[in-house]
Amino acid sequence: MNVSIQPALKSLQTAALIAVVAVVGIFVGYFIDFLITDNPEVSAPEQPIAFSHKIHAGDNEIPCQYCHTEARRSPSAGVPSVNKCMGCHNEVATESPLIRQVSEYWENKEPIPWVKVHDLPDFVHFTHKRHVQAGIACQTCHGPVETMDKISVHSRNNDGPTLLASTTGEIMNSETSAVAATQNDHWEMGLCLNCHKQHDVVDGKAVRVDDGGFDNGLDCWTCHK
Amino acid sequence: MHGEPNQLKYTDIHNDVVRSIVETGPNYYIALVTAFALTLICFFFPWFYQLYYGIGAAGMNHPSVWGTYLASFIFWIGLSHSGTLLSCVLHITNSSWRKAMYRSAEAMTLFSLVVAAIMVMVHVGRPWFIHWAAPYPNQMEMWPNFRSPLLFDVMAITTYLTGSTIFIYMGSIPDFAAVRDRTRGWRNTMYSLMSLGWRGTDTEWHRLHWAYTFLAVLIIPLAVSVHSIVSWDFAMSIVPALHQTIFAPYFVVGAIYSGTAGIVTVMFVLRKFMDFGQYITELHFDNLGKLLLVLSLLWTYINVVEVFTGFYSGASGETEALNYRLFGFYAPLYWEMITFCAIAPLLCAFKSFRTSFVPMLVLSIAINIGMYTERFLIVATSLSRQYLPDAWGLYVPSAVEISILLGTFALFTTLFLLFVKVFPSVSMYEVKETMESPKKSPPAASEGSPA
Amino acid sequence: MKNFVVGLFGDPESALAAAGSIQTADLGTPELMSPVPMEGVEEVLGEKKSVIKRFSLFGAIFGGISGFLLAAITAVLYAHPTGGRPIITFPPYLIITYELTILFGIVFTVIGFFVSARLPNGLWTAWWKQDENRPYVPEAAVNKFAVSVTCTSNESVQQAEAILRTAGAEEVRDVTEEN
Amino acid sequence: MSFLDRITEGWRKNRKPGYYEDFDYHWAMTIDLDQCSGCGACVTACQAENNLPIVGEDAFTKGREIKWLRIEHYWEGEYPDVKLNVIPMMCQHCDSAPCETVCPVSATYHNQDGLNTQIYNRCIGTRSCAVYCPYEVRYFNYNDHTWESPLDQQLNPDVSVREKGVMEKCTFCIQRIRQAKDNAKDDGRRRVRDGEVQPACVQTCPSKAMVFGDRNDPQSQVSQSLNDPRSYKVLDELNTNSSVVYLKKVEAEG
Repeated sequence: MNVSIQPALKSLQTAALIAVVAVVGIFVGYFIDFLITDNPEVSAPEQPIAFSHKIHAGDNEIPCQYCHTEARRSPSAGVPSVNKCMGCHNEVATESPLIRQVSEYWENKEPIPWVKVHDLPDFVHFTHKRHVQAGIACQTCHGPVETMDKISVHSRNNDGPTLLASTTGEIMNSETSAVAATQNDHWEMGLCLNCHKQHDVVDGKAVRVDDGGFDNGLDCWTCHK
Repeated sequence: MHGEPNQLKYTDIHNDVVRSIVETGPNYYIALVTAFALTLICFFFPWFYQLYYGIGAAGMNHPSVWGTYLASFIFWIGLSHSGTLLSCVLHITNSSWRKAMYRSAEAMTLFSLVVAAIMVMVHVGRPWFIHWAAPYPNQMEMWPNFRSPLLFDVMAITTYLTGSTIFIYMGSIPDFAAVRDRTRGWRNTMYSLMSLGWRGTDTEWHRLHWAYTFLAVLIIPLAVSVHSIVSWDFAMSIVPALHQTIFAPYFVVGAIYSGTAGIVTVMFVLRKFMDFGQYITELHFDNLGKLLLVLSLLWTYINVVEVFTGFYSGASGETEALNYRLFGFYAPLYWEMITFCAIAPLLCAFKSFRTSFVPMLVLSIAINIGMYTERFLIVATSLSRQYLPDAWGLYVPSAVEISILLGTFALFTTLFLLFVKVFPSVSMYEVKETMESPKKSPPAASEGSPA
Repeated sequence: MKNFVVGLFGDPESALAAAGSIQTADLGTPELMSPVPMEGVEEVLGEKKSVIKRFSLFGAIFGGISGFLLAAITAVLYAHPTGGRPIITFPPYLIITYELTILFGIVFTVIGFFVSARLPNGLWTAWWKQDENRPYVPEAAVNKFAVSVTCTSNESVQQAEAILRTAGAEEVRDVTEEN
Repeated sequence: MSFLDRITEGWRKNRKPGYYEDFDYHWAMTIDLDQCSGCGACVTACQAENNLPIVGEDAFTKGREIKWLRIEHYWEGEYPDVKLNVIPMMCQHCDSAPCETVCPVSATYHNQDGLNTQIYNRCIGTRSCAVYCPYEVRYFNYNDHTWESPLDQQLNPDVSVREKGVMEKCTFCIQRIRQAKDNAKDDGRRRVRDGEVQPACVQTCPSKAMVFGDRNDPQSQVSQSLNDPRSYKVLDELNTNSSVVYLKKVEAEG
C-alpha cells in the first residue's frame, strides 16, 4: 500500500487545474494589461469641436504656449479663449465646417465647452508654472500631443495596485521633439516621484543628478494638498 | 473518577475521534446554521453599513477616537494567548495532562487571531487601504513606517498567525493520517492531502518531535512579544494611565488569564457536546483551575501596582485618570471587573469547586466578561480624560458596535464549529502516549528476543 | 526487485526487539511504524540526527538580518522624519528584527521538517526516487506496531519473515505483493 | 567619494535626529493671550480657508465637530465672581511629535519646514495619532461631508476635501506657505520675507494676538516674540518641543 499524496492530487485534478488556470490567467492578464497593450485605459473624451492638435502643433508647428499661454505663469495651463481661435481663423480656413462652428460660438459670444482630458485627483497639487519655467517639455507628461488628432491620456485609478512604475525619468528638453518617454506611463505618484528624485533645480532649470535628495521636492506636501 | 483513561484502548480513542468528525447529528447543523446566520446578521451586515456610512456608525467621538473595536481586538488577541502559548509551555515541560486539550486550545488561538485581524479591519477608517501597512514594493515608493508601534503589531500578529497555524497543523499531521484510513470520498482526499503521506515511521516521529519542539521554543517568546506589542500601542503614547511600564506584563498576564478561562469554556463545550468525557476529565479542570487562581492573583497584583503607582506619583494627569477610572462615569464597570477577575476566581482555591464542571464554566465566562471590561476601560476611561479638560468627553458604544461585538462571538463559534469537523479535536496520538502502551498479549508472549 | 516484509506487533517492546534482531541479522535497518512515538528506538537502531536545527538556525539568522535591513533600508529609501527621531532608529527596528527572526525561524523549521522527514510523501518519490514504494500498514496508525524490512532477494524475505514470527508478530505481510 | 565613505555618510545622516533643522524654514507661531479676546474670528477663518465641514446637528451632539483651531474656555471662581480664561488650541507642530511616530503608513511626518504634516489620502484611519496627541487637536472624519450648493463654490481649491475615514488637523495653512515660496521663486528670491505668509487665523485676528513666521530668522517678528519673558508652551513637560508658543496673560494680583 502506498501513502503517496498523488492519488489524492489526481482526484482533485480538475479542481486544481481550474485553480491553477485561474491564478495564472489573472497574472498573465495583469501583465498583458501592463506590458503588451499599448494603452490600458485610454481616456479620450469627445470634444464639442473635433480640434486636432496634430494639425496645429504638429503640421503647422504652432508652439504649445501660443495657445496655452497660462502654462508659464500659473498653476493651470489654461484653455485658449474663442478670441484666440478667431485671431487666426478670421483668415485661416474660414470655410471649413469645423471653423464655422467656432465662429458660431464667436458670434453667439459663448465659450466653447471643452472637456478637460488631463485631470488630476483632488488631493494632488500641481503647478505648470514651475515645471515650464524649469524647461521641461510639455511632452514629458502629456505625451506626443503634436501627433494626436484627438488628445488621449493613459489614466488609471490612482489608488489601484500597480506592479511597475515604468518611468524612465528622462526629461525632454524643449529642443528635442522625440517621442515622449511617457507614452505608456500612467499619471501616478511614481511618475512624479521618479522625475523628482532624479533631478535637481540649478539656476531655475531642471538638471539630472544621480544622487537625489530630500530637498528637491520629495516632501509629500510638494504635490499633495 | 469519571472515566479512567487507563482502561481505554487505543482503538477506543480512534473510534471516538473519528466518530466526532464523521458522524454529524442534526444538532450540529442547527448550531452551525444559527452561528453562521448570527455572524451574517450581527457582524457582516452592520460592518457593511459602517463601510458605506463611515466609522460614524460607531459611537466614537472627538476625544475618544478608539472604542469597542479596539477593545475587541485586544480581547481576541488576548484570548488567543493561552492556546498556543500554554500548549508550547506544557509541551516543553512535558506535562502530560495538556495532551487531551491542546488541539482545541490551539484552534482557539488560531480563530481568535483571525477574528482579531478582522477587528483591525473593522476598526480602521479606510480598510480598503489596509494593505498600505504591509511592506511591499509599489509605484508610490512608499513603505510602512517601521517606527510605529502599530506596525510592530502588524509584524507580530502576522508572525503569530503564521506560527500558530503551522504549529497546530504540524501537531495534527499524524492524526490526519490516522483519520485518512478511516474515511472515504472527499474526506479521504482531503485527509490524504493534509496528512502529506504520513506513515508513522520512527524517522518521521523523530523529525516531528524535533521540529515541534523547535517550534514550541520559538513560539513562546513570540507569544509573549505579541501581547507586549499590543500593550505598546497604548503604552508608547503619553496618555495618562496608558503610558506605563507595567503595561506589557499586565497585558501578557491578562491575555494568558482570559485565554485560560476561554480554554475552560471550550473544554466544557467539547466535553458536553462531543462526548469527550473520557478524555477531558476533572483532572484538566482541576489543573486549569489552579492556573486560573495563580493568574488571577498575578493580575490582581499588577492592578494594585498600577493603582498604587498612579496614586503615589501625585501627577495631576495620572491622579485625574485614576480617579475617573475608580469613581467616574465608568466606575461600575471597573468594580464589576474587579469582582469578576480578582474576587470570583478565589473560589478556585477549593478543590471541590475546581472539579465541578458547571461552576467552572460560569466562572470562566465571568472572567472573560471581566477581561473584556478591562480592555474596554483601558480604551474608554483613558481617552475620555486626557490632559486638556476642555477636550474631555464621554464614549458610549452605539448599536452597531454592540452588534459587531456580539457578531464576533458568532464568527468565532462558526469557525470553531467548522474546525471540529475537519481537525481531530483531540490529539489522538498524544492521548495514546499518555496511556500505558499495550502489553504483550499472553498467548503470543513466549520469548522477548529470538534465540 | 524490492520487497517489504512487514510484521505487525501488538506491543512496542516486541516490535523493538524484532527490529533489533533484524538489524543484527544484517537485513538492513528496518523501519518502525507506530501510532505513537516509540521510546527507545535510538537504543536499538542507533542514534538519529536531523538537520532541522540547522534550518532553524539559518532561518532565524536570515530573518533577523532581513528584518533589520527591511526596516532600515525602506526607511532610507524615502525618508520621512517622524517625532524628531533618527531615520535608522534602533529600538523599534530591533522589534521588527525580533519578529522576523522568529517568523523565518518558524518557516525554515517547517521546511527543515519536510526535507528531513521527506514529506509530502509522493512528491519526493516523484522527484528523486521514482521506483520507491514506501510500505504502509493502516493498522500502524491505530494500535499496531509494525516493523518493515526491505528485502532484495527471496532468501532475505524468508529470513525476515522467520525473525519477525519468532519475535512474536501477530501477522506478517508482504506489502509489495499487495500493491 | 569612495563607496565606503558614502555608506558612512549616509549612515551618519540617517542617524542624526531631527535633521530637518538644517533646512530653510522653521515655522512657528506665538499667541499673546493678553491680547486674545476669545472672539473666535480665527476659528471661522480657519473653517473658511481649509474647507472644514459643517458636521451638522447630529454629529455635533455626538462630539464630532471638526475645528482645526478651537478656543478652549476655562472658568475660574464661583458665580458671580467668575473669570473666563481662553486659549486658542490648534496643532502645535511639535518637533518631537508623538503622533508622527505612531502612524503605520507615514501619513503624518515632519517636513523640511519643521511642520507636522498630514497627507490625507495616505491616511488609513487607525486614529492612533489622535490618541497619541496630548493636545487633542487631530480630528477624524467620521463620515463624508457635503456642501450644499452654492456653498460648494466657496471651497478652497488649494485644499483637498477630505473623505470619510481620514484624520485631519491644522497645517499652519501650508497652501499659503507654498504659495509664498512660489512667489519668492518668481521674484528670484531664495527666502520668503518675514510677514509675507500668514495663516488664515493670524490674518484674521482682530487684536493681532497671533504672530507667525520663521523661527530660523532671528530678525523675524516671531523670533523676537519668542524671547518674551511671558512665553510658555502648553504641556511643555511632555517634551513635545511644540512650535506654538503662548504669551501668558498678565493679571493684577488678588
